[in-house]
Amino acid sequence: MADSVDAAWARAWIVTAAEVLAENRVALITLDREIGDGDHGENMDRGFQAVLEHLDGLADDATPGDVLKVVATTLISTVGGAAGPLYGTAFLKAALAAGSATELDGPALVAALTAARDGIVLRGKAEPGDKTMIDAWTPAVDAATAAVAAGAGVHEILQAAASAAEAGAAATEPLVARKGRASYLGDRAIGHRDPGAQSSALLLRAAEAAAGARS
Amino acid sequence: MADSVDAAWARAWIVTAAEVLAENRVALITLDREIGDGDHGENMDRGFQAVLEHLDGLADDATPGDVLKVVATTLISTVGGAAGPLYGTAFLKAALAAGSATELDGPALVAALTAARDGIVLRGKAEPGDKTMIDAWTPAVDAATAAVAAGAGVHEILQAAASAAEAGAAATEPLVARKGRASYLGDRAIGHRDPGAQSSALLLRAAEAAAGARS
Amino acid sequence: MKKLINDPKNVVAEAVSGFAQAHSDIVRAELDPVFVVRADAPRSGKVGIVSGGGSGHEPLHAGFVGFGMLDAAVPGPVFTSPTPDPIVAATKAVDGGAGVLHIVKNYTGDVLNFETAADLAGAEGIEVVSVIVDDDVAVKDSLYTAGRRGVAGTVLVEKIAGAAAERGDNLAAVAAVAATVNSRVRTMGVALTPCVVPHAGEPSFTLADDEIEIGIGIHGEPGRERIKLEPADAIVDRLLGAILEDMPFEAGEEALLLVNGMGGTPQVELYIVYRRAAELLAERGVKVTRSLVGNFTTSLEMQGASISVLKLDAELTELWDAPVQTAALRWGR
Amino acid sequence: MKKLINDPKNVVAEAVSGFAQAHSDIVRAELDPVFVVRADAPRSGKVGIVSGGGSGHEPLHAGFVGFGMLDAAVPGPVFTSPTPDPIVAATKAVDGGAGVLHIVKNYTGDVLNFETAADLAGAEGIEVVSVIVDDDVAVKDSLYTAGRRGVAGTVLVEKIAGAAAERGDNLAAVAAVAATVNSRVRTMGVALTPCVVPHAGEPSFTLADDEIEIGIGIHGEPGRERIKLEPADAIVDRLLGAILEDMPFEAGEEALLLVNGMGGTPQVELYIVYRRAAELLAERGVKVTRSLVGNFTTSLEMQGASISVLKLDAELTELWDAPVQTAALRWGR
Ligand SMILES: Nc1ncnc2c1ncn2[C@@H]1O[C@H](COP(=O)(O)OP(=O)(O)O)[C@@H](O)[C@H]1O
Ligand SMILES: Nc1ncnc2c1ncn2[C@@H]1O[C@H](COP(=O)(O)OP(=O)(O)O)[C@@H](O)[C@H]1O
Ligand SMILES: [Mg+2]
Ligand SMILES: [Mg+2]
Ligand SMILES: [Mg+2]
Ligand SMILES: [Mg+2]
Repeated sequence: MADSVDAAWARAWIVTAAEVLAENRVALITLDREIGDGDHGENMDRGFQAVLEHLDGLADDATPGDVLKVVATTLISTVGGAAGPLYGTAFLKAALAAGSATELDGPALVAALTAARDGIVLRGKAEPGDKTMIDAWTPAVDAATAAVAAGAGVHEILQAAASAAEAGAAATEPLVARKGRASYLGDRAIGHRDPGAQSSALLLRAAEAAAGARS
Repeated sequence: MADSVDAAWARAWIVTAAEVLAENRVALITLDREIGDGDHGENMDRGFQAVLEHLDGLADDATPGDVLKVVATTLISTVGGAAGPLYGTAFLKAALAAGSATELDGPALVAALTAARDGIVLRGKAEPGDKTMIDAWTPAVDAATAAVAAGAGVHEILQAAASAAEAGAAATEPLVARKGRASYLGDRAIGHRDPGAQSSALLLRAAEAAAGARS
Repeated sequence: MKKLINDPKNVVAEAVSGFAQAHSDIVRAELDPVFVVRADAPRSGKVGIVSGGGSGHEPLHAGFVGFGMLDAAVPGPVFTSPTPDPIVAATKAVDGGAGVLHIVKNYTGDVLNFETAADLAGAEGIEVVSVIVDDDVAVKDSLYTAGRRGVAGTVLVEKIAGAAAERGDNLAAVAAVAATVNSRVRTMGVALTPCVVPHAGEPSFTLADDEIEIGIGIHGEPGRERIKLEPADAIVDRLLGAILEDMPFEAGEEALLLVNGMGGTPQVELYIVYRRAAELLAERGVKVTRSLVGNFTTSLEMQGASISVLKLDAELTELWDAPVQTAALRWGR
Repeated sequence: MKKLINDPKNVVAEAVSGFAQAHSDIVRAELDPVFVVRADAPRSGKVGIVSGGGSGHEPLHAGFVGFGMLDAAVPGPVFTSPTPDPIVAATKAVDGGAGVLHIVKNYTGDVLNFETAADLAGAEGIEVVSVIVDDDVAVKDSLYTAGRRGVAGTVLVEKIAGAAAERGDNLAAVAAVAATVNSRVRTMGVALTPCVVPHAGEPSFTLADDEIEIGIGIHGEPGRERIKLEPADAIVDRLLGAILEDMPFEAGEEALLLVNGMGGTPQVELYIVYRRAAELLAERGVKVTRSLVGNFTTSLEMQGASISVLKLDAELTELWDAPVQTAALRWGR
């Protein structure tokens, strides 16, 4: 078994993500209504439906980086809000990290995930514990880094990342927010999960599922 | 027993009426909310509270006609809406009918009630069955006329008038309205009592009570 | 009931006093009895125009006092016509010797109280003419009702009559213009939610979550017909259908289209209504040459809207375009 | 959810198209990507001004496009910042060679999307300067938050910067005026009821019958503090107290007082709020020389209001008084 992910995986990831986000549209809206403005599910669903259309336009020999770049530009031009530029930058940086490789092995995959996380920090200036999507991404990147160091394969790496992201999203619940709209709430944000951390966990679980389906 | 009503009765009537209307403020608002605009109880209460203040200013030797005239001008200048000019005209015409007499016997009392009803018709052009205050006043005047013809005294006359007005108000319930706001409702006014007919019945019952207390 | 008010009894007095302070360049307020009058009243030689009615329909009428529109407005208690006294006082305050026009919405209370006031002002030597506005096509058969109600079309009557008075028309001419506008404007409204009168404290009626009232008036009174919620375009088709049935247009005729919010309707919804109404009029060959969209004749916080169509001609268009400077309508100065 | 809409997905597109038709003398709309632009754009040699943000705050921003104010407005989906594409397109459409000012409310999404758009427009050779508006004193400690929000004070920034651009100031000067206004205006709001975002279909939060939210933003997000309903005067004292604590006045200083409705508030209530606010400012020795009362920066059908105070000087007053001709604000022409 080739221990790498390729363009087919990238496409499968995005198709799965679009499905999962459509299913979770209302759940994400509800989370965002509680501590934000109630549009996160709508924004993500609109964005990924648009990505699906643009994927069709990609050449057959598109690389994983090409796929990620289309995702980036489409999200930037269709999501809006805070999440649009943040996820857009994340996918753009991941695409740049992936470069023109046709396959990404474990280290390359972890480098792409790390670049994505760093892109979000670059734009949004959030730190871990600020109750944002970073609280899903940073544990995910840490877990992926540890997994690759332990010699794990790509599916295992993505499994570790997704599980860490899910735990990270759940761990935002007791936090007070210091970035984004929830920060206006002070203590009243306590007890609510951050919608962006939750959508990040869903995205990373979709990445894992796409790799699992292939292997 | 002098079979007539005097200025003391007129004052007692108005004081009682003010009390009764204050007690029925919410009930009249509710009736008016159902088929009108929900202000009738407020309007009547505001008007009669103002009348109470103006009564104090009357000379000790004021006639029943003087009392009714003060009621008329105060209602005109404080009630507003449809009921203000209609009740104002009613009391004004009654005052004119009472003239400068210090006492009103049975026939004079009936003449005053008739003048009041005619005043309302003159201004509002309503016919019996139009679902307005006329549906309380016309049976009241008819009953009073019959009572005086049968030789009844003033208390009995007012008793007959009040009971007929109450029956008349109740009888507005099945009607479709042809005057006032309730007329916009068409069939949807059916099943609701006309607020103005109800306040008219309350007013006439107060007149009876004021006469009863004296005799 | 949740409202930004103090004592419900003081709602009108406090609002009028705030209004007069906020717009002291245009109006001043008298508080006993309550009315709002142009800061420069009376204007010698100009026909004065007075309107009024229950409060709760703001900006109607006080928001339309100023150059080129009303000379005074008489606000009654919420949803209750004012008594004759303040109407007489306002009439005197604006009389510049050329007589005074009363613009009265067709409600029994308004008609009776303005009637008495006109008599009293007449007795004091002021010539008063009254024009009754009854633009609401929701009231179908005026033989068996108090007649059609005066609703949002009143704003158009006040603007155009105001322009005629401002250019120096005499009382008969100003009244004639007002009557012409009234004869050429039709309105029909819809409510999505009721409103709460401060002194009543409870909603004027109740509507289920999927119900709307077609043919609503402006006093929180129930409408003519209760139906299930429909898409905006279908509702507009109903409202405009009733208007055009009552006042047919020939292809090429010109119209002013007014989409009026009832007070609690987001502006996006008013423009969605406008869009469909304009589309439908275009389909019928009607040329919409003037437009007005916003909250002009409201029912407190009611959600809903009304559509008014005024059949224009060159004269009415010119008067519509004439400068106006009021708190709620302003252009040309 | 009861709204006068068709498909929730088309709310913004339909409303923008209705808006542009109703005000075709002032604006035109582009629909792909969506933005609203002055009918006479670009104006050669004039600094262009673009603002935008999520929809649902109407008349902000499209209602302020026109002579003496904005050159273009970019409405995103309801309560969601627009993406960079339409911002870039609007920026190009208004560039008359003198550069373009972006007026951006301080929300993460608005800031990030306008940032990207400014970069992209800059790459195409258009000089863009951005001014961030953050007038909301409800957000207390900006060290631990995304910073103060841009709320109703935005209208004042747009009007005054627009006047500076209209008189021919260069880009740096127009940006400096905008920044000055932002530094001198403070706002604080209250909500009595939540609002319902069309695509969400449910209220943004719930309030008991006797509860209000103090320090509300304009996106249906909960406020800072939930308290029991109080009389209007007491609420005004809270709101204005927070403003004056943050921006003290010396006796004799002049102010513009803006009472802004959140969309579903009856006008009488806004004037009751105005009355008390003006009274309190007078007690503090502040001279209210300019006023604005109405729905200018809304949250759909939310009931509530915000108070803004702008510390005026001769220069700002002159720019405020300069002619403006937009759908929602108009005087002097
Ligand atoms: N500065 C930031 N850094 C990282 N993530 C952020 C930041 N601000 C907001 N977010 C994320 O964005 C999410 C909200 O996205 P969304 O609801 O789509 O946008 P908006 O807040 O503009 O409505 C939050 O839940 C949070 O995870
Ligand atoms: N034309 C009329 N003739 C007689 N009574 C009328 C007429 N119009 C209305 N009324 C009476 O007035 C009552 C309503 O009074 P009120 O609620 O105070 O005034 P408004 O209808 O102006 O709100 C109705 O219930 C009816 O009895
Ligand atoms: Mg959001
Ligand atoms: Mg009534
Ligand atoms: Mg009434
Ligand atoms: Mg948003």
